[in-house]
Amino acid sequence: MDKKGYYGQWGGAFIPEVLYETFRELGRAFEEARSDPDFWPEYLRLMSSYSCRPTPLTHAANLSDHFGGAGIYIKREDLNHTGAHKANNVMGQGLLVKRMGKKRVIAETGAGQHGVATATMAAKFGFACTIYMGEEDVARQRPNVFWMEKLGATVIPVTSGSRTLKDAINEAFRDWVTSMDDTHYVMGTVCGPHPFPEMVAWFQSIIGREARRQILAAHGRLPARVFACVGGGSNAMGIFQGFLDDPEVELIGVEAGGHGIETGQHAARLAGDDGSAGVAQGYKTMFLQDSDGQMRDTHSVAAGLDYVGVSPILSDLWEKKRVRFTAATDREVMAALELTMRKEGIIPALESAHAFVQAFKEAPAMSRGEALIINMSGRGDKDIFTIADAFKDPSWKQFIIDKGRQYAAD
Amino acid sequence: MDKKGYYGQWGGAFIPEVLYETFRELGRAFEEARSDPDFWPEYLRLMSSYSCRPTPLTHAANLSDHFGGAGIYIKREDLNHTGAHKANNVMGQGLLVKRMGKKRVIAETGAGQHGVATATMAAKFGFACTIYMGEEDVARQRPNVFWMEKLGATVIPVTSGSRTLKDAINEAFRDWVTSMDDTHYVMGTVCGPHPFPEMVAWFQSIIGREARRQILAAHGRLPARVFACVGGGSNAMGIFQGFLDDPEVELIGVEAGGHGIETGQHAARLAGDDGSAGVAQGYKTMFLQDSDGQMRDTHSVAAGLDYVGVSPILSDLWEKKRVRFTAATDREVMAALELTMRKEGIIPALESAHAFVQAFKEAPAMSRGEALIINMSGRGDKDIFTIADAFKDPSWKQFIIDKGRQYAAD
Amino acid sequence: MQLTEYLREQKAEKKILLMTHLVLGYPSFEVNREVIRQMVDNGVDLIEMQIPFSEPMADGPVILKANQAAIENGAKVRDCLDLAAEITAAHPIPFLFMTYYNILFKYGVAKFFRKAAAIGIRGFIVPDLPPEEGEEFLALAKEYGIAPIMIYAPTSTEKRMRELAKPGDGFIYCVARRGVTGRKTEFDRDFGDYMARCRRATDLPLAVGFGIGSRQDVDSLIGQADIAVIGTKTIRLVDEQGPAAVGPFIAGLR
Amino acid sequence: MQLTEYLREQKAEKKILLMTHLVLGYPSFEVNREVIRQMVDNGVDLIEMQIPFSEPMADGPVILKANQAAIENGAKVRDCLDLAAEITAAHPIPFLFMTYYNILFKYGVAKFFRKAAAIGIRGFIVPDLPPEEGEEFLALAKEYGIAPIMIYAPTSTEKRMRELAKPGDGFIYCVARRGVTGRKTEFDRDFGDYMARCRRATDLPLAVGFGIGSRQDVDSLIGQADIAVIGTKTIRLVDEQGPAAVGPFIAGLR
Ligand SMILES: Cc1ncc(COP(=O)(O)O)c(C=O)c1O
Ligand SMILES: Cc1ncc(COP(=O)(O)O)c(C=O)c1O
Repeated sequence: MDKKGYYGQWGGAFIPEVLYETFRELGRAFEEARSDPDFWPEYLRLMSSYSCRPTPLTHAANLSDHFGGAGIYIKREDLNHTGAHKANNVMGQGLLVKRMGKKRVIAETGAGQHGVATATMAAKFGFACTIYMGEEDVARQRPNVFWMEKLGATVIPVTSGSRTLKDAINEAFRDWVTSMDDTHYVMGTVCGPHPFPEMVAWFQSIIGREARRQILAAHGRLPARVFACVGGGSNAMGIFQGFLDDPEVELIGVEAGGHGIETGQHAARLAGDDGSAGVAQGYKTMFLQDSDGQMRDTHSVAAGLDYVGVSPILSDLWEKKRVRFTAATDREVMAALELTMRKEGIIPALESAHAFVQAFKEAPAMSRGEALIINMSGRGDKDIFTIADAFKDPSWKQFIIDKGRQYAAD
Repeated sequence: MDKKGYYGQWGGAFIPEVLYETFRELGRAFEEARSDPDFWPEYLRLMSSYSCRPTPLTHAANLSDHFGGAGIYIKREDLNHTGAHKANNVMGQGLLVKRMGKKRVIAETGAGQHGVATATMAAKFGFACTIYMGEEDVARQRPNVFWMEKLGATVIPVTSGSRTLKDAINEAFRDWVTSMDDTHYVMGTVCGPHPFPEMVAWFQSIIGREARRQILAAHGRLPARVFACVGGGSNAMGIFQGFLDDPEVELIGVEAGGHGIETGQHAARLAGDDGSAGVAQGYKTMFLQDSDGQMRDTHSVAAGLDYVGVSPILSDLWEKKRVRFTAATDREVMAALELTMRKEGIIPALESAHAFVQAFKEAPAMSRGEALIINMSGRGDKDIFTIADAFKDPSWKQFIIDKGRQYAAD
Repeated sequence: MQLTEYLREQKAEKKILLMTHLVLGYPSFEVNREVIRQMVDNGVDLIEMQIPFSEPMADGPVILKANQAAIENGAKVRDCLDLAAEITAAHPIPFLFMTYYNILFKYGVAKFFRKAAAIGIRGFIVPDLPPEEGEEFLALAKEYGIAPIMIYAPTSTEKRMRELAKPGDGFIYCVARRGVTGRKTEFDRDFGDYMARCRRATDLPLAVGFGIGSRQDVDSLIGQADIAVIGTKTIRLVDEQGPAAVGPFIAGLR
Repeated sequence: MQLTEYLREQKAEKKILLMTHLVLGYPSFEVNREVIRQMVDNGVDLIEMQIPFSEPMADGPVILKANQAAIENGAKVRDCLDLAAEITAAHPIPFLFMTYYNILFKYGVAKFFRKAAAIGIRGFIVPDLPPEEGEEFLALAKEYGIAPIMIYAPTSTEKRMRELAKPGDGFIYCVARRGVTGRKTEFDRDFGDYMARCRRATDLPLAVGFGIGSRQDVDSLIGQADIAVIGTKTIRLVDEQGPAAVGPFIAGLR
C-alpha cells in the first residue's frame, strides 16, 4: 500500500468531519484486531462453528468434460450460512463491533444478501439493526426483506436517487453521522472510505486462503486462472488474495454487462470504456458517471452487481494489469446458470453466474492439465423471482397469479 | 436386528413379486458397498467436497441464556448443499446407483426437499430423473418444483388419493415396477421396504457420527438429550445413531402435532394414541389409519412431516422406550421459529422447528451443566410462502398480489 | 373340492378359462351385484373380488381410482364381506378375494381367514405379500383351505418361480408384464419365453393377467395359459356403458 | 479584500451575520436569481451556492431532493458556473460554492479553481473533503485566494479543531450537531460547550449551520458565533410559498 488507505491512486477516506473520530476509532480497532494473535483464530472459530467454513472446493467434472479444456473447480461460498460470501465480512465486523462496545449496526443492501447477513449477525450478537435498501430493490427482493424483518432488523426503503444500492449507501451514511456514538456501519463490500476496503478484504481473504490450500490438495498445483464476479469486489478480492503473489495465476474479474456494454445499460466500471475516475461515497475509484461527475444509472439482472463504483483495490490491480476485467451480459448469465444447474446440480446466484460465463468462455482453449477456479459467491435460491422471470416459467407465473388472487380475496 | 429387515416386529419388505429381483440386487449392492472399505471414505469425500460436511455444531449461546437451563447446541444440516439433510441420503444412493450401473432415478417428494436433492444428485451423476409429487404439494411448494425442473428433472403431479406424500410414494412404486431394469427408486426417508430403512439410516448416520465427536469436543461430554423432528424419520435416525449406545443420552423424536393431537388433524404416529400397527407402502410400522386399515389424511404446517407412516426402526425404538416421542403444534412451531431467528440469526425449516419446540420446553428445567442437541434438519428459506402466510405478513402479500397482477397482465 | 382340481376339471372342457375382477363398492355394491350376475351368466369361471385399500400400490390408474372412490363412497371392509357372503351364496362359481395385506392385518389375519372361509371364499390374492412375509398367512391358508395365490412376474427367475410354487395353491397368477394393471400387453416372443418358464416351474394352473381386454388377447393365451384374467377392462366398460354391457363383452371373449 | 477581513468588518457592525444557502438549478435557475435578489436585498451577508451532485451524502432529505431535482431538470455544472458568474457580477456580497468533491475532481480541480476565481467566488465548502485528502485543493485555494472553508463537528476534538484551523481560511463552518442538514438543533448547554471549544481552537470567524430556521435560533447564536447559516429552511419556504416569501423571512431573522 502507498499513502495510508490508498492503493496506487485509488481509495482514501472522503468523509465528513463529523465522522472523523469514528473512523479513527474504527481504524484503531481494526489495527488492534489485526495485530491481536487471538483475533483471527477467534474469527475462524466463529466461521467454522456458525457458518460452514472451510467451504468446499468442488471439482466440476461434468462441466470440465463438457468444455474439454481446463479442469473446472468451484469454490463454494454458497454453502455459507445465509448463502453467500457476505457472511465472512459481516461476522468479522460483528467481532469488531463487540470489541468497540457498540450496540447497533446499520448497513446498506442491494440484492438483500448483505442485509440478511447483517441482520443475522445482529441477531447472533444481540445488536439492534437497521438496513437501508433502495425502494426499487425492496420491491425486487421482497423475500430477503421478509427475512431481514423476521431476523429482527428494521428495513428502511430508500426513495432518493435511483432508489438502488448507491442511494442506500448514502442513506446509511446519513444515519451514521447522527448515530456513530453507539452505531457501527457494516459496509458490505470492499468499497467506501478507508479502512473499509482493507478491512473487508481482510475478512474475505479467508476464501482465498482456503482455496489456495484446497486447489493444491486437489490439483497438485496452482490454478492457471481464477474467476470471480465483481460488484463492489469483495468476493473477488476474497479469492484473489490467495493468489496475488503467484504471478502464474491469472486473475479475472467479471462485471455486469447487463444488456451489453454497447447499450450503456450495464455496470461495467473496469471492463469496457465507460468508467472514469471519480470520488464518491467516501472513496476514489472508477465510477460510471457522466462528464459532470453525476453518477449514472446502472443495470444488471443481478442486483448485487448493479453498482456505480468498484473496490479501489481492484481499480489499482486493474491499472497495474494484475487483474483482467471482462463483462458478462444478462443473457449469457442465464445460459451459464442453466448449464451449471443441469450439469452439476449447483445453482449459482445471478451474481456468481457472471464468473461462470467467463470461465466457460475460456475453459475450452485451456489445456487439460490446467485448472481454473470459479468463485461461486452465493446460491441462486434467493433469485427465484428473477430467474423464474428470466426463464418466463409459465407454471411459476400461474402459481404467483393464483397466490396473488388468493391474497387479494383475503 | 432380528429377522432380516426387521426391527423388533417392525419393517419387512412387503413388495410385489415383480420387484423381487430388484430388491435382491439392491440389497446385494448395498451389502457390498457397506463391506467395501473404500465406499464410506468415497462417500465422505463426496459429501465434504460437494456438500459442506462435516456440518457445524453451533453453540446457541443466546437461546441457552434465554432459557437459563441446558446449553443448547444446534447440528447444522441446513448448511448442506440443497439446504437439508436429505442430501446425505441422496448422494449416498447416487453412489450406489453408479455401482449398479443404472441410468435413471425416480423419487417421491413431499416438501420438495428430497425432490430437489434427488434432481441435484441426478444432475451431478448424469442420471435421468423423474420426481413424483402430490398435486397438492406441487401447488404448495412451487419454488422447489421450479428448481427441480431447472435441474433437469421431470416433475409429475400425482392426482390420486390425498395428493400428498404417500400418494407420491405409491406412484413412484408404480413407475418402478415398470422401469426397474434401468431405474433406481431413491426412497427419501428411513421408510419403505427393506433394505431402504437400513440403507437410508446408514447414510444419515453421518450426522450422528459427526455430532458425537463435535459435542465431545465442544462440551467435554455427551449431551443429556438429543431432539429431532420426525417425518419419515431419516434426520432423527441420522443423529440418534451417534448416541444409541449411550444409555445416558435421552433421544426425543418430535412429530407434527398439527392443529393439536386432540383435533385429529396432525401427523403424530407414535406420540399420542392415534397411530396403530399396519402394513403399507411396503413395510410394517405404526400408521395413522382407520379401523379398516385405510390410511387417514394427515395435517402439518410442515409438508415434510405430513406423512402417515414412520420409520420401522423408530417404531421399534419407541416400543423399546429408547426414543421418547412428543408432538409440536403448528402454532408452537411458528413461535419457536420466530424466537430462533431473533436470538440466533438462524432460520430452521418448518420441519426442523418442531425439534426446537420440544427442546425449548425442556431446556429450562435441565441443569446448566447439561447440554442438549437439536438437529436442524434444514433451512427455512424454502418455506417462505408458508412462513409468510403463517405470519400473515402484509408486505409479502402485497408483493405477491402486485407480482401476480403483473404476470396476469403480461 | 379344492380350487386347483376345480380349475383342472373346467380346463378339460374349455380351451381357456376366464377369471374376472371387480372392486367391491365401486361404483356401488348394487352395481357389483349386477356385474357379477352378468359375469356368471356369461360363463366366467372364477371371479376375484378386490376389497378396496387406500394405497393400492400395484394397481394402475383405473383400479386405483375405483379403490379410492369405493372408500370415499363409504365402502367398509365389513360391507365388502357382507356382499361377498351374499354373492358366494348366490352363485356356483369360485370367488377369490384380492386385496392388500393391510386389510387382513388390520382385521386380524386369523379372523379374516375364518370369516372368508365361512363365506366360502376359495383363494386370496395379496400382491404386496411375498411368501417371505407370509408365514402366518400361509399357515392359515392351509388351515382354512383357502388357496394362497402366488404371483409370478416376468422378472422372476425360474429358481424363484419354483420357490413360489411350493407354498402356492389354486393357481399361479402370472403378471403378464412389468408395470401396473391397466396397460396393454404385447404377447410377443418374450412373453412366450416367459410363459414357458412359468410352465416349467409349476404344475399349478397358470392365470395371466394385466392388460387383457379382447378376444384376440384371450385367444393368444390359449395353449400358453390356463386362465385369462380380465381386470381393468370391465371396470372401464361399466364406467362407460354401465353394467349391462358386461355380459355381451364376456360372452364375446371366447 | 480577503473573506475573513470582510467578515470581521461586517461583524463589527452587526451582532451576527447571516449566510444563506441555495441549490443551483433548483427549482430553476430563474428562481435562483429571484431568491438571491431577495436575500441580498434583505441584508444577507454572504451566500453559499450548492452545485448539485447526485450523491450528496452529508445532506438531509430536503437538500438531497433539491440536488436530484436540479440534475433531473438538466442543470449542468457549466450552467451553474454561468449563473454564478452572472450573480457575482450583479451583487456586491461574497458568494461561495458548496459542493461535493467529485464535481471539482471531474471538472479538473485546478481548472475549477481557475474558473471560480475568474467568476469571483470567495470560498469553497466541500463537506466530503477532509484536509487529509485535500493537498492539491488547499494548495490551489491558496494560489487562487479562494477560502477553503473548514468544517468543525461536535465530534471534533479540540486537537483536531486546531489542526483543521491551520489550512482553513475565511471562516469555520461549525456543524451544530450530529446528523445531516435539515433537522432541528437544540441550542442547549452541550451546544454552548461545543461553541466554546470551537472558539478556543481558532481565530477565524465561526459560522453555525444545520437546523437554523427562526429569529429565535439566530438570537440564541449571538455571542457564540459570528455567522448564522440558513439552509434547508429557505428551500422549504420557496417550495411552499415561492421566492417572494424569502425576503420577508430574511428580514425577520435579525
Ligand atoms: C451472491 C453475491 N455475489 C456477489 C455480490 C457482489 O458483491 P461483491 O463484488 O462485493 O462480492 C453480491 C452482492 O450482493 C452477492 O450477493
Ligand atoms: C428439512 C426437513 N426436515 C425433516 C424432514 C422430515 O423427514 P425425515 O423425518 O425423514 O428427516 C424433511 C422432509 O422433507 C425435511 O425437508
